[in-house]
Amino acid sequence: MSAAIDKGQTEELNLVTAINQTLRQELARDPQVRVMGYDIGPIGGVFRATDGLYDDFGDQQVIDTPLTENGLIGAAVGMAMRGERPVVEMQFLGFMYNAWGQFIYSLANLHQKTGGLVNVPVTIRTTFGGGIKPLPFHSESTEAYLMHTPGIRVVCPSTPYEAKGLLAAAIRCDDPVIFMEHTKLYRAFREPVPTADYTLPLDKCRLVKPGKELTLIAWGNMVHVSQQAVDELDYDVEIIDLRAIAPIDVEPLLDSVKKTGRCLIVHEARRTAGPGAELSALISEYAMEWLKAPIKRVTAFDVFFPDNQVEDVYLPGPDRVKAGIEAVMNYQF
Amino acid sequence: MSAAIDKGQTEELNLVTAINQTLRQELARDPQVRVMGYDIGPIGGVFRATDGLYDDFGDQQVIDTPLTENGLIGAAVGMAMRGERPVVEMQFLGFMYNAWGQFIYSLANLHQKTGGLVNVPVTIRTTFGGGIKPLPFHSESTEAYLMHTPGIRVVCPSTPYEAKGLLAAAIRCDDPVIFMEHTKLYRAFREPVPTADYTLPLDKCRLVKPGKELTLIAWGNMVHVSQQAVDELDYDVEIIDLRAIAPIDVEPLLDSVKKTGRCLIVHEARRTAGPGAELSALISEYAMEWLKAPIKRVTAFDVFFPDNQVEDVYLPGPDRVKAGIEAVMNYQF
Amino acid sequence: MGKKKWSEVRPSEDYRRILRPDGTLQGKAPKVSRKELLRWYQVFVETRTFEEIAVRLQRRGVLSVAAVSRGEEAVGLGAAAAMKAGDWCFPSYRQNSTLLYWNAPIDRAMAGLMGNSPEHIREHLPMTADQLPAVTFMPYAVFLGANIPLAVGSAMADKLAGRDSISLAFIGEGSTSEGDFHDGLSFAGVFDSPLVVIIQNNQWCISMPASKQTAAETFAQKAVAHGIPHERIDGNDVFTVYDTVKKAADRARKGQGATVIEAVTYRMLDHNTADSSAVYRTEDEAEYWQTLDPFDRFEKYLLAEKIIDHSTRGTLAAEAEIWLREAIDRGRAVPPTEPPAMFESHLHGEPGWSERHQRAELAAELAGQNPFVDYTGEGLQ
Amino acid sequence: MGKKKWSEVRPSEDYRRILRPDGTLQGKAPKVSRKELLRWYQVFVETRTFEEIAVRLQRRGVLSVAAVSRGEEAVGLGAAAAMKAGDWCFPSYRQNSTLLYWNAPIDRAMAGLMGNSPEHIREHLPMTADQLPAVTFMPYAVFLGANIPLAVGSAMADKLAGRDSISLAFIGEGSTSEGDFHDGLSFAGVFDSPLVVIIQNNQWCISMPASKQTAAETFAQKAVAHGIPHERIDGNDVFTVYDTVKKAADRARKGQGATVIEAVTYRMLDHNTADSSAVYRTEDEAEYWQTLDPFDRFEKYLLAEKIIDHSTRGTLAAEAEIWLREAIDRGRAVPPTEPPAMFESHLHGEPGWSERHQRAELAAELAGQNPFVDYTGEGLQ
Ligand SMILES: Cc1ncc(C[n+]2csc(CCOP(=O)(O)OP(=O)(O)O)c2C)c(N)n1
Ligand SMILES: Cc1ncc(C[n+]2csc(CCOP(=O)(O)OP(=O)(O)O)c2C)c(N)n1
Ligand SMILES: [Mg+2]
Ligand SMILES: [Mg+2]
Repeated sequence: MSAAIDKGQTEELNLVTAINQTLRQELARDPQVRVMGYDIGPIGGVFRATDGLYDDFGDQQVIDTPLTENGLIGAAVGMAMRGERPVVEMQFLGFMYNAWGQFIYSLANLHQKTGGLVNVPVTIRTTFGGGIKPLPFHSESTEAYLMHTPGIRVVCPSTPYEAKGLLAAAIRCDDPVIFMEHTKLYRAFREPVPTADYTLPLDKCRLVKPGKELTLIAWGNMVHVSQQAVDELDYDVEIIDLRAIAPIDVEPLLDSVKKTGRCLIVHEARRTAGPGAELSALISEYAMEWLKAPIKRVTAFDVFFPDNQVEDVYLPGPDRVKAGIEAVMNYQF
Repeated sequence: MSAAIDKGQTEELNLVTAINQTLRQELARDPQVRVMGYDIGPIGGVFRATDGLYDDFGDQQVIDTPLTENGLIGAAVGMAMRGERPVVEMQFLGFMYNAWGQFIYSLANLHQKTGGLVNVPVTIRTTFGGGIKPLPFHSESTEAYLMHTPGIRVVCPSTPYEAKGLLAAAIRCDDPVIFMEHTKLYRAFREPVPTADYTLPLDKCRLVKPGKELTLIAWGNMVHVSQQAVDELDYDVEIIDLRAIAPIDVEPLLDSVKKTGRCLIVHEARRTAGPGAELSALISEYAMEWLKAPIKRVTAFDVFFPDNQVEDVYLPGPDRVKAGIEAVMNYQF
Repeated sequence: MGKKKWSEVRPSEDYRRILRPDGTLQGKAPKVSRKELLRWYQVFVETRTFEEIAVRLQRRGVLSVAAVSRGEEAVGLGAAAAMKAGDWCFPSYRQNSTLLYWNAPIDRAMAGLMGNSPEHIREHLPMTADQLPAVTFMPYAVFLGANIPLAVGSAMADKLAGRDSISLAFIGEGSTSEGDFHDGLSFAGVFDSPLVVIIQNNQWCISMPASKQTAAETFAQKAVAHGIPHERIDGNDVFTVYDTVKKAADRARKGQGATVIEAVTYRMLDHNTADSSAVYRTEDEAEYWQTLDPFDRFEKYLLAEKIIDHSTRGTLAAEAEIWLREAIDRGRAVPPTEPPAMFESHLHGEPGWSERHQRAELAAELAGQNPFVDYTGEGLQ
Repeated sequence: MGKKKWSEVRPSEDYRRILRPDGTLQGKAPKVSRKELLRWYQVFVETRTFEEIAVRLQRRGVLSVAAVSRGEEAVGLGAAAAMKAGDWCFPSYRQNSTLLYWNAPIDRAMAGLMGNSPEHIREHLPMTADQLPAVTFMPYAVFLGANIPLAVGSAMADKLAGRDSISLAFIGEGSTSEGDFHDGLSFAGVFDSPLVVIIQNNQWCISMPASKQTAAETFAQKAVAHGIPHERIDGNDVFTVYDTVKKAADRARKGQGATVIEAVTYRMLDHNTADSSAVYRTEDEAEYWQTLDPFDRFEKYLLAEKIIDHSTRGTLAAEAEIWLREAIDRGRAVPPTEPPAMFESHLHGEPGWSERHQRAELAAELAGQNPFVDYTGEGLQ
């Protein structure tokens, strides 16, 4: 797990402005960084993450493209293969399904298929997660599909500070990185973010809050939901922000559970064959002797993301997390 | 779990001829059954599963289509929506990635999106699994992607008898069903298969062999690999053929593990976020008190399906399964 | 890259047109009764009225987002009038005029826009079979382009069954870049499917101008890739839309296969209520397109033909306001969907263990109980 | 449905052709030195020799499957000759002639066909940088059509960097039905990418005849959908292939964008060694196409021009047999890839816990130990 660093000169940014600033710094740092996607030019992205970049860096570095997600990923990989460093905006994770061909065959597999001769330093920034009540397929949390795919890194920042450091690291990384931005966190809060550029490790989880009685693993907005739940209860819960969704930073998770003896996994994704399945299976396999209770998964349900009116009950909220904590804490073998 | 039935008049069929016969019977039974895909007409499929059907049923019921998997699934759903009963041949599971858009948005989601007004009785027959050393992406076992998708059923026959009954049931089912045919099993062996048509439940696992000391869960070719391993050891292993990959038939799995106290999961898929993750997580959560050892997953490794020369070591074989059984049997808390 | 600004590359007006922007005819008006023309006018008025209400409701927070079709109504309307009972329609989301023409239930639509589940809406706003629109409307394609392969499959089914109905799909010009568009048309060409695809080219794909969407001179010519006849028409001329779609539909009904029609029009307002187009487009465009407004020219024609007079619009708008408000109020009065509805309509038959278990978890949670107390798999069923 | 049999719809010969099937010129031969023509002839011979050896090796079980290009060699050859050092090539799997023209290492290719990992092959068959072909070849597209968006991205990179090299992709006519083809060409059109796409129309897509693949009259016209210039040529005439690709490449190098070329040819043999085409096609086809053979006509021309004599073929074939066998033997002599190779080249940097753990599991298994004895996560590292 990575520790906090001295932040030097900072400014208060929310998550989307932190991303905007990072893109700006990376575009300036390396002329081969190419921000690309549809609606990322003059409009600055539907969430304004690329605001102003087109004006400042021009259409050779900020490239508005036709509306084909599959073409977008394929072309980005083709560019990356030839030395460019594309940063793709995939408007919503749910739109990546029709790019699944290029996602698997080109993005994830090309480096391996060429025996390492070809690098694919593509970053795919994509939004995910529920809470803003938009249209169907705009709230997907299907990172489990990504986790089961070799050859890629998947990271998810839960704060503006994390977002800046992880995005810079993703762009500079020679692997394809899927960078998951939670729409509800874009403008949820601000925090001090260093003005200078910095990177954070792409393969490490993050200790949010130490604790002795239960290990709670979450990412994205669920870190905040969980924190609220923990604050409202009287247990000594260790909260870990998974951060590196793939590959998973396994040791700190095992170490934490070996210490606390209990584990709760909280995610927005559907449960069956979801991300929590792997975490639970791993921890049960390698830390069962230490477990004082079975691992519980606090998740959304195994259905398509539902209509707006029931969205709040579909997603895990603080109450559901509290129930999970209570259940695990009160379990007796 | 379903029990064996009296088979009446039978004939010796291998898995691919059992499928051929079933398609034939279903085409004759219901004129709205439409077998469709590329290379399924005069050539009878690259594995000859549709051999002779084009000649006997004509091009209105056996429809050769252009080479676009995404168009194929979309068109099949559009036909199903209007009362037809398409049976799509997807040459290899690996080719379904570029149909992922229509797979999710139309096949899996349309029934739900229309509030149940529209049915999608499409069967997608697809090959999967390793062992015949073909080309890359022709040996995929990415059923985990399917398991995490609501709105579909996924089944996998491990014998000719199973294949016939499950395929007939899939075709007659009003849900979309992905029917996974293991290429290595196509001609691996014959068994007596009833000549009359019959169906088997799509939502039940199958007891292959009862046992008291360990529950082994497998499907497809891994059922046979596991059986061989069990035969070569002296433990009383209960083998369960998962058969219904999604939704999973959970109770018999839990009951079995509660009886045996030990569990081993064997699959060809990659391990991380693979099908075994869900099985392990479920069983740990609901049967931990009965577990005498942590659950182990005997699987392929977390890499793209490798080049032919290392394929045999990549896939679980009887030795790896035996090691898994030994490990779990010898574990002491 | 190096491409001209949209306003420098105005779409060519070299397309099929019958009704001039000034309301005079440059070709032969299609044979349509005066009564039917009045109905068209009414739908125009209803569409504008409905969309104005929708935007107001969105501003007041009743709807989370609303997409409107101002300036594009003639496309959906002309096509609607060319359809027949029994046809299937696969809209994008800019065809309120099509829905209104076929009397699609606005109350239900409103309840849907408010995030109710379809089953719940049907329960609270029941309709007998003969109250349903005679053309079947599929849910619009949230996933752009995904409706095209579906429409093709639907058309293939009609042909296999020997029915003479057609499937008609709308797609935005931007969405024709999606592979789904071509995947579907490949099939439609090979199987001579009774299909009409209308590319509603409103010049913009959110912030992306049509000129940056493709290097093709027209969107219609994309059909050439699939050997499908195509036509490019003035989408702001309801006569041309009607006439062209009607001919394509007739061809399709006669087994002569699919047609692709590019209807050239303009998105006068923002992409939707979450957008602000002033960021990416200039006012000169709006001025140019204002002169091509589909409603104005049709109104001028009807006035000249004395099918309406200067009071008709006001009268119809007032009527529309009333019945639309009533329908919308009925939709808004639908009580909120209950959470368990999320489990509906995923699979047929007996729910399996996971669904039963998760339903029970949700029920426990809603009852204020702890849903996670089952450690045997038998506690919650 | 109701479509004619292929043999009833022979492809129109209304295409660009320079060299007639009888070896005489019907247009102007491209300016190519006699030495270069002899080199082309040599590659023809090498390609046939190589493919005959490959099929024999497959029959003997050395290779699991082999795809050949008999009858189609002129497409890959003419295109190869039109490329320049520094260009990038994205083959399908029917361009052995392209590889041979550019001296791609046959020993490595053979080791690859035998299922060795690329890293392992490079280790056992080392080459200095200047021994590598001057055109970079990407692995062929197992996933049909997937090479097109990649080639487009590669071309976009050349243009952004101001390089004058091009990207050239081959795709089978059947594979142009895949959405990837259009997804890529959308980009290529909009960004004026220095790209040449050659549709190698060999009339068959395994068992699917070209006439059932699309309703388009030609595959070339698919480019119309993307505003990209296109041409349809006699793919069995190496002069036309060379000349057309050369012009397209020159245009691309000058910043004038992409071109799509349909090269009409014929797959004389089975799809691959796992196929038996007698099941689905008739002999009259083969007879017709035999008269159009690309090698025969080129040979006749060279004989007439006295660039070769009647002994040249035998001499070249004997030479080819020798060096190809040597190369193939070097490839076959590569020791089998070790299992841990499967973990290579997935991600850069320090392997994470799962990779370390799984590598250790595999090592334990190979050492005859039980890989599943770790129950703490610390046992295998
Ligand atoms: C597959 C997919 N990609 C992206 C989006 C996001 N999106 C919604 S509407 C829209 C613009 C579509 O433009 P166009 O097709 O021209 O239709 P218009 O809105 O102009 O009617 C975009 C990009 C989506 N809904 N689905
Ligand atoms: C996405 C995908 N779908 C299907 C296949 C199986 N397949 C391999 S080759 C082939 C035929 C391709 O025909 P064509 O594009 O005409 O090329 P040709 O073999 O004739 O050179 C098919 C269907 C594949 N490899 N990838
Ligand atoms: Mg548009
Ligand atoms: Mg072909």
